[in-house]
Amino acid sequence: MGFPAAAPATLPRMSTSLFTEEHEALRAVVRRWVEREGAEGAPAWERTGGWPRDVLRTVASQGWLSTALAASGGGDVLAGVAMWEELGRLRSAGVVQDLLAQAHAAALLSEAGVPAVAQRAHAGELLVTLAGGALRLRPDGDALLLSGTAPALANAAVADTAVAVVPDEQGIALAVVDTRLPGWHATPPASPFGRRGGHAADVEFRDVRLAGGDVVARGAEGLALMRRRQDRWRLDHAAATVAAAWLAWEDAKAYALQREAFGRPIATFQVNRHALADMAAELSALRALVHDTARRLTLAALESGDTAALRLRADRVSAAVADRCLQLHGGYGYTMEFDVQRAWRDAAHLRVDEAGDAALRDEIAAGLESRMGGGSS
Amino acid sequence: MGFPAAAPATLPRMSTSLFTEEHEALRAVVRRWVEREGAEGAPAWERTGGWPRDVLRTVASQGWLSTALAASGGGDVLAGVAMWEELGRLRSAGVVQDLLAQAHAAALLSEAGVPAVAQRAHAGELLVTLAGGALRLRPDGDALLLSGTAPALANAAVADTAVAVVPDEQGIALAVVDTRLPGWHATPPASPFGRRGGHAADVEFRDVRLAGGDVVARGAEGLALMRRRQDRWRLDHAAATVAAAWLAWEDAKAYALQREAFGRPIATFQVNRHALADMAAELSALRALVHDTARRLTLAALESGDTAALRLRADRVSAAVADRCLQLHGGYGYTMEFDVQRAWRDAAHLRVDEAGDAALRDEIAAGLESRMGGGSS
Amino acid sequence: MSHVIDPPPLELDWELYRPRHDTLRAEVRAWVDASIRPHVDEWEAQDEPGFPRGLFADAARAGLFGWKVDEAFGGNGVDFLADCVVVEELARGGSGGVAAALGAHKDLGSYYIWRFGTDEQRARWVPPSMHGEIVTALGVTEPHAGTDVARIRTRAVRQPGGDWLLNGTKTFITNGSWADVLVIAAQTTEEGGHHGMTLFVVDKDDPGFTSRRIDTLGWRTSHTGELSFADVRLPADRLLGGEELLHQGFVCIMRNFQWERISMALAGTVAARRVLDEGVRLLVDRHGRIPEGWRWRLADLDAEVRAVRALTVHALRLYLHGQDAVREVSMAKAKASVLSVTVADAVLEAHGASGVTATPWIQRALRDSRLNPIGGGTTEIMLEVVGRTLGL
Amino acid sequence: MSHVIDPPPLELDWELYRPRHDTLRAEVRAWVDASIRPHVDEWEAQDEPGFPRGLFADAARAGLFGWKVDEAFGGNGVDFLADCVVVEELARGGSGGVAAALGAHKDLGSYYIWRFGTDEQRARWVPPSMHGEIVTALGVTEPHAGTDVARIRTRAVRQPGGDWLLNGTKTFITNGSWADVLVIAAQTTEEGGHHGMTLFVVDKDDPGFTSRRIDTLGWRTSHTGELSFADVRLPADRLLGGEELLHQGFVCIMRNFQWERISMALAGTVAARRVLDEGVRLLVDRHGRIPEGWRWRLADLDAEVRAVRALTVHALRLYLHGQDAVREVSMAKAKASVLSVTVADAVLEAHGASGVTATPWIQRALRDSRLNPIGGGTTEIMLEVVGRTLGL
Repeated sequence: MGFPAAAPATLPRMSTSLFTEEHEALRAVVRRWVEREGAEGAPAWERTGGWPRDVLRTVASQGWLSTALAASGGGDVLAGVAMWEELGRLRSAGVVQDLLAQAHAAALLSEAGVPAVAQRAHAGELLVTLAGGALRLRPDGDALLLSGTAPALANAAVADTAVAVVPDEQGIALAVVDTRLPGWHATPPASPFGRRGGHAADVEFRDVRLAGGDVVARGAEGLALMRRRQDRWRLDHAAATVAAAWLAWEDAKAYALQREAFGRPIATFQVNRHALADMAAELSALRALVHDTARRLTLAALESGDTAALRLRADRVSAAVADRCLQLHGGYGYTMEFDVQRAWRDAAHLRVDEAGDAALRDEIAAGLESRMGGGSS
Repeated sequence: MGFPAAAPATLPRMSTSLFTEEHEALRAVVRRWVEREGAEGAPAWERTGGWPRDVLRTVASQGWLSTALAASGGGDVLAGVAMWEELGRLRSAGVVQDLLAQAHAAALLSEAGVPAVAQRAHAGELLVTLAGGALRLRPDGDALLLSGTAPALANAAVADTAVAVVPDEQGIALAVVDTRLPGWHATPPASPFGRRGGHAADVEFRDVRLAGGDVVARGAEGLALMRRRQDRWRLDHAAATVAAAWLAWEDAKAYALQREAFGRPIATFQVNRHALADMAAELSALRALVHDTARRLTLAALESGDTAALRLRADRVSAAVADRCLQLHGGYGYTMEFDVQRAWRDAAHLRVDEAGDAALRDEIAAGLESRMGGGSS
Repeated sequence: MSHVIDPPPLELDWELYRPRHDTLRAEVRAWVDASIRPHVDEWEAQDEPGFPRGLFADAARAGLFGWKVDEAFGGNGVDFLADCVVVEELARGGSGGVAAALGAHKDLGSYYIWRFGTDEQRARWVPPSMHGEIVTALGVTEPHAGTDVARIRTRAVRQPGGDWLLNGTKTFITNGSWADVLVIAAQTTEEGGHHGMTLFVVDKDDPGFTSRRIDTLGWRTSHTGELSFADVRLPADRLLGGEELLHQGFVCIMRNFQWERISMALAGTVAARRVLDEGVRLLVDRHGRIPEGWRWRLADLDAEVRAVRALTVHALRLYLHGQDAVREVSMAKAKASVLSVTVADAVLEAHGASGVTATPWIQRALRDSRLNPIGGGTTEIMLEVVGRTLGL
Repeated sequence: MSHVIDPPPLELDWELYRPRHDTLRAEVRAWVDASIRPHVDEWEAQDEPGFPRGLFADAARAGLFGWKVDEAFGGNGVDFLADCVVVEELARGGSGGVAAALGAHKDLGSYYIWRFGTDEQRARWVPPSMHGEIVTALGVTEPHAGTDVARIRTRAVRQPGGDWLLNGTKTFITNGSWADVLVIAAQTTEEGGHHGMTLFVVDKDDPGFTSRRIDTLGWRTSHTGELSFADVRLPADRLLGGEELLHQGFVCIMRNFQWERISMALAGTVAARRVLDEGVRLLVDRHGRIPEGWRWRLADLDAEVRAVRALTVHALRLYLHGQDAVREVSMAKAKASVLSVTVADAVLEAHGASGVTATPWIQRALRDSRLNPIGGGTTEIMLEVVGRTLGL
């Protein structure tokens, strides 16, 4: 039982000039699909073993995953933002995070020059996980052995293919791994706080035997690919996360307008009114930053720290908003029957997830230092 | 022009059992004096070159400074707390911080076995500053040369005597310095943010020549004296600081009850009501912590980190309260004609003053680590 | 209200706890460590989360229930500070669900009967409650009346012959879906509101009474229930406190609020301290010391926990002295509740990815504590109460 | 209101500033760096803080004033983005007092005459304003009516013969105590309120007009004035906008609010960014890098400054597009104002003891920014406005 939103489930238009009509048309299509799947479907996936494979096929068949490609490969940063702003409303960070990983892993495969695998990933035929962690590759005769662990990888529990991200001398090696190979071990989380509808897992590679051709990028090239990909991924992540927080806000507002205490709607109490107004301001600011970052990404004008700051603030503000929205629901916010509990768990989960605020903050601080012409990095 | 407080200027009684009737009688005497001096006098000292010497003589003649002594020397922790809770209402951190320094420097002199000097300090005949900083003592024939700098010392601009706190091999040496000696240089702050009615100064010792007998404590004994003194000082500081914040709160409450906007007192707007309630809760908590810490100090039951945590929170909460109180005053809070601007400047000043939050936090964290049986210190 | 039991004011020293309380604390802690702590993960991981019903009897044998009740009625003799010890040690036990279930039984259901019931009612229901033979609950909150107690719609209408006919719905009732005996608030006048509310005792087997369990974010082992009363017929002796307390239900509820809120503040500060300590332990274990960024954050939290704890003990002291403590209790409840969430949230974050995927205890600490700023009067309501006592 | 000038909506690209604005920015920055920045400490340290009155003419020559006014009236031709550049560079200049004084002249006093005045009034007062020959101010706020504009009590009563007699008091009027020409809001009907307010032009030499300077926490070089009008007789041609705008004063004030608030948000975000950068520079200079605890704190602030800046530019964009931007402008004003204080507070703390005893610029940054959440509509009022636009 989700509390029905009183307002139409649309994000406000942010400007007349950043998105084209094609972008808005895409947004509308995605929105219709999300309204069908999101309202009823996605929350149920938490209780049914995770999102079903046909979700991936639908998303892929629309070509949506390809927005994550570089412009030269037919991708579109702004289309991606518009799309993730709608997919973020699926009411399930589990599926959203998995789809984000799929889109960006597929794009990475394209850029690393593995068109055949990439195409199947874009088509939704292969489910891909991107495996960053404490990994190493060592030669074994003609072959290579991949070993190490990588925690909390999206899609990993049921992935067909992994792209292993392995530090090498000059940068990063990327290796394509078939998960049917011996030595691949994926363990779903014993106790997931949020992302419950997803297929994340901890992965261990126990001397997985690869051929030299499975390594599709190396060194500085691999590092550059990963860095560019990380910027895009963080942008899309922020677009989706902020959209999820807006949805929680819309729900809370609708609830506060109809729930009465002491004879009047609780939305009319000034403290609640200001809380809703303040959250709207925070989310509007974040969304403006998402769009600004997107624009600068298209112009290749990003600076160090930009996407780290975006992700840090997106995750933290979203978590704070979800928490305040839960409070606005009173006792009902504490039941599993309302959506806000999931928004709260998902947002808290994302905040402490793989990225890690400490690492993000360090990246931002290094950016500040370098702007001021000093610093350690 | 201070806005007249509507409520009687009394702190609420915290319990029936911690303070004795003697303590309460002392509190009442101090309160009467503060109400005479504080309402009109103290704020004016900001514009008249700082608090006048007869303030010290009055305070000293009442024996109030002696509360800071150890119990064995006739001091009384709880009397000190009761007294500083009233002196904190002097509406001028400048004089309050100077008097705190005087009381604790005098007590330190007593404990270091310099009764003659200590007695004159307790009597208000000598104004004393306690000089901690980057100092060193080196022998020069039979004499000792004191050199180095010590920033932002209470009383230093007009002090008669300094107690220099100098690291030595086994701990700390304490040296009594007559400020008429050659080599003593005190520079009042060029631009004081708060504490404007006080006599703080940066001090430089340029090879001040001391006799061996001027060094009144050394090594582990000096360190132990300083540590014990620091706990007492922080406690009294917190008592005074929290009291100043309560006074700012009382002023803001009185203002909010009479100031109207949109046809009703601004105190009746829920956001303001909750802000005042929340501040009252924060200050009540702090005051309870002051009393709890005082009690444990009398029982010699303090643990590492206790007074650091008290001071950290007292300074931070007081600054936050002063800021919110200023906001409640609207445009009038921004004029120099209302007391809240001084409370705001003083509180911000104390927060970043000599103690330094970073050092306090580190002391607290070390305490946490040692409780958990690990850590670096 | 001659038979109503109000806690007597105590002449206390500044130090509240006595050596006997330290002894009790050690005993309760040992019981909690043996009987609750090792099982909680498993109890929560079940499809239908919950703890064995026999735990009520175990807890009774361990002496957890009787500290506000005379020995003649199965209690341990009245000692509110001993009750505080139990509250604190249950909070330290790391399961909000178990603490809530045992607490709702000892502080609400059975305690209402003890405090407001007639001697006959006490004799009938208090001893088995004290022995953990029956499970009790209190039903006040309704779907459309949370903090706003006066607006409940459940009604009891006196029938010819003296029986009452009870109709209505209750929700968020701890123990509600498996209690044997429930104290239920109902309107008993046409006008309703503050002056027309009465408390009744309902037996789970009374015809017309049904309940369902509500699935909740935290407190997952407690049986939070939605209750329905459809023409439940109650004999006259189910009117709690008898005719003397007819229409006095609101006053009774308000009288008990302070203790409930003190309990929540005590529990909140103890939980916050424990979670913070565990966070320190985790970081020291991992890194040898608290890493830099966390040093600042945890130092700030430590200072705040100290202050809020001092406020809570202060409120308790005033209350036990028999002084008006509404302001301080409401302050402590507000501050301790939010702080318990803040601390759990920070320590979850300190765990990093393993916190949100593989560390049930810290997840539970956060989920359980999240009820604190909602239950027993939201933080917003607490600030309203504080504001009122300040003349705002 | 045929002669009233409303800013025309612009068809803009996503990028707002054009190369010509970059050129202007460099020029204004150079002027600020030469004519303001080196002198501010000294200007503030005087017994009677203030800057030389000649700065208005200097600023005029540097082209700061004319960007919302036609060239025929001494302006530079209307270019709101150029005006934004001026606002931002003044904010970057590190003196809230100077920025406020120049701003109140260019955005309030003279701009009201330009925007709402008759051609005759424009011709009389706008060119000398643009040339910095006269100093202007706007007087709306009164001791008992701050944000609550409709409740002002200053009254103007039409006399036989057509003159007006003005009586009342204004306070917190930037430039008020040394302005030559002041636009003053007064009630002109018995009922007062929204529909009975009119704007008048007052000359400092009008008999019955007096002013005193108010000493303020920050903005110390601006001449903040309290104004008194005792039977000040105004000829009919002092009615701003003529008979057409009689009783329309409230609407005029509301029309100009959005631009005022956008300016404050632009200034607040620019000041926050600059102060944050200086804080980083300080720490890097002292320690070679940002020390650990500060890394977290400044990273969080950096991310917040980015977000609030993006919101502010978004609000500006909507406004310049001619769209309804009340919500976004109010959000930006609220967030940027508080953030500017938060950042200055943190960077003051980063300085340690020398910050509070010997570093005027950071002290000024904090004192000056502290007005932002109060002036131009408090943060509380901004949230009220936002709430209203959200249907709350």
